[in-house]
Amino acid sequence: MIEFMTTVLGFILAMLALGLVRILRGPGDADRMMAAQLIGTGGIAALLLLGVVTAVPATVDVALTLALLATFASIAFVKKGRANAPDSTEGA
Amino acid sequence: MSAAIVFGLCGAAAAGLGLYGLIADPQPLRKIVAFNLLGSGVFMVFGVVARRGAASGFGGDPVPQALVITGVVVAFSATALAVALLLRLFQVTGSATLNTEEPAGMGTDPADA
Amino acid sequence: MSVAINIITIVAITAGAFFFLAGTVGLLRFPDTLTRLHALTKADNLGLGLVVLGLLPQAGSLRGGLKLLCVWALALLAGAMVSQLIAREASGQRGDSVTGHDGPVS
Amino acid sequence: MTVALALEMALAAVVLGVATWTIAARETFAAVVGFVTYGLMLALIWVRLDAVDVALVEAAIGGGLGGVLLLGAAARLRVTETLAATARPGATVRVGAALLSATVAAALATGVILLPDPAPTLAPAAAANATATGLGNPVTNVLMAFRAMDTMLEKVVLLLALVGVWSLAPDRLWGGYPGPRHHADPLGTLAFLARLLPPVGIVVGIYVFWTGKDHPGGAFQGGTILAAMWLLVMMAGIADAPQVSSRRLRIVLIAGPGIFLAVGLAGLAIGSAFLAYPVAYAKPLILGIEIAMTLTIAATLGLLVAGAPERSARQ
Repeated sequence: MIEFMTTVLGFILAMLALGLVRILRGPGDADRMMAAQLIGTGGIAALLLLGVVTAVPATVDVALTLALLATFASIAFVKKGRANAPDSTEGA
Repeated sequence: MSAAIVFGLCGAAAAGLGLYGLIADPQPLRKIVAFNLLGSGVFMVFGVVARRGAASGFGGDPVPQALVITGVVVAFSATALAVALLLRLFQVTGSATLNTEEPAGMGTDPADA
Repeated sequence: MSVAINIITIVAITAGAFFFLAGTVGLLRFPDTLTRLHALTKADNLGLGLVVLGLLPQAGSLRGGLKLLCVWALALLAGAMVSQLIAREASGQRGDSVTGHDGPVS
Repeated sequence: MTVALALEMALAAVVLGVATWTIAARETFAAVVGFVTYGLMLALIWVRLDAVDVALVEAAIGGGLGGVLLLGAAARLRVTETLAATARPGATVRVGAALLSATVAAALATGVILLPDPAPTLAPAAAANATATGLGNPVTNVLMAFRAMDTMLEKVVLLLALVGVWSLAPDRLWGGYPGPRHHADPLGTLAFLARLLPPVGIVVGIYVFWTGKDHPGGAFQGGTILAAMWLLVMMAGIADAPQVSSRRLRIVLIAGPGIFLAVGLAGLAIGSAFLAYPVAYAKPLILGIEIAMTLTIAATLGLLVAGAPERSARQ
């Protein structure tokens, strides 16, 4: 079972590496944020599997933190779009 | 044991990359990111030292781990201060370069507008 | 009994990995931003969900299982919201406009 | 074992790939997105290194607050990017920088390979003295008892950084509200998320803090999660950041280091040394300090990300 999970973990890592290509290529910021979002979710899955593989149950807490905070970058991205809008009430 | 070595080498490489970016990149924000990269590489080397010190039923030596946590906190506060400085520089001069030959808008304060 | 449980784990996690594959391939190969987003949400919801489902029998304790479910629920909630926000951003709409279909969808 | 080693090498390769992208990317925004994913991947490495406490910090800072801080700055500075890109240093500087970085990396790598075997460790000492505090998490023991001075000074550094950020406000705006006022549709998706997520996040934050006495977690990790929830509420425009001159805010900001210092001085008066806890009360004292510190950390980190005052107090 451990071997199986390690293999799946490696597979998900490979998927994350492929997702990085989208960050590389863009073309838009939205595409890059989406890739980051996928890498966040994949990272959560990888952490959960890693917790079982390395027999460290507290890893679930790291996954929980990541699930809660991984979206913050995307939220900051959306707010930034707002700051550049002409009808915006904020910005420098 | 070899696992620790792999991540140690990874940390060394990340520190090198960060140092290069810190020197070679002209944009201050990129320098800040590169500085964080440099720091994280050093922290990784610390993590390897901690991992190798596993004993007494602990997965790693808790002292370097605690030092890394303290280090991350301090690095974050330094980053926040640097970003705030940069944003203020941008507000005052309208640009964000460290190039001193650019007096545009000096003395006035567009932030007050 | 444990064989059956292990088979459930293997099937669910393999299916989850498949959805990560599908999501990644979609993210790379689909022609424009919104279709890529469509692919991404499959990996977000089903990929992680199936991995969590597969890990549940291995959780060992009720507490561990509940935490796993919490991780999935949080990722689902935040992922759904953020996908919507990114989609608005990408389609050029301002995210704040009050449209008919706005609001709690999930 | 070979499967595990292959996995570790793959993980290291992916992390290095992201790191290279962060440095090589043309656009700053793209580089910062790369850095956020780098933080996420780093959490995996820390778990693999059996340092779950550090993994929690990395997930909360690298993946969460750091991303918000840097992405926000990248968006606001975007107009300056084309101008700054022309100031690229010459080939000599870049080759020199590459040589220097390669040397430093090689020196670090040599150091890693030549680490003494068996490795020196303080783990047995930490294990032997764990009974004195009654806490089961060795990292919390080190942070709160064995090297409590470091932790106290680190909180002072956080506070000084915040004072530094505030001092960047123009005179006219001193004591005003930090950062821009965020507006969002009160019925929109972001506001909905900002109403739904914080109650869950606050529970998770308190849980991470509380579990830190015996399992990985602690005041800093919990405080960071609380800070993120506060920022979410601010970014959604549901609540404004407090005025920098607010007295209540300032009491919260100094509560952590203040109580820490008071307990430390009491240790000097009653016990044997500065920051020496009486063994019978060690656990409640440490928990009391940690509760105050969690609140202080949440407030400080939230305000550090919110930035310098940009709106006057009268507004």
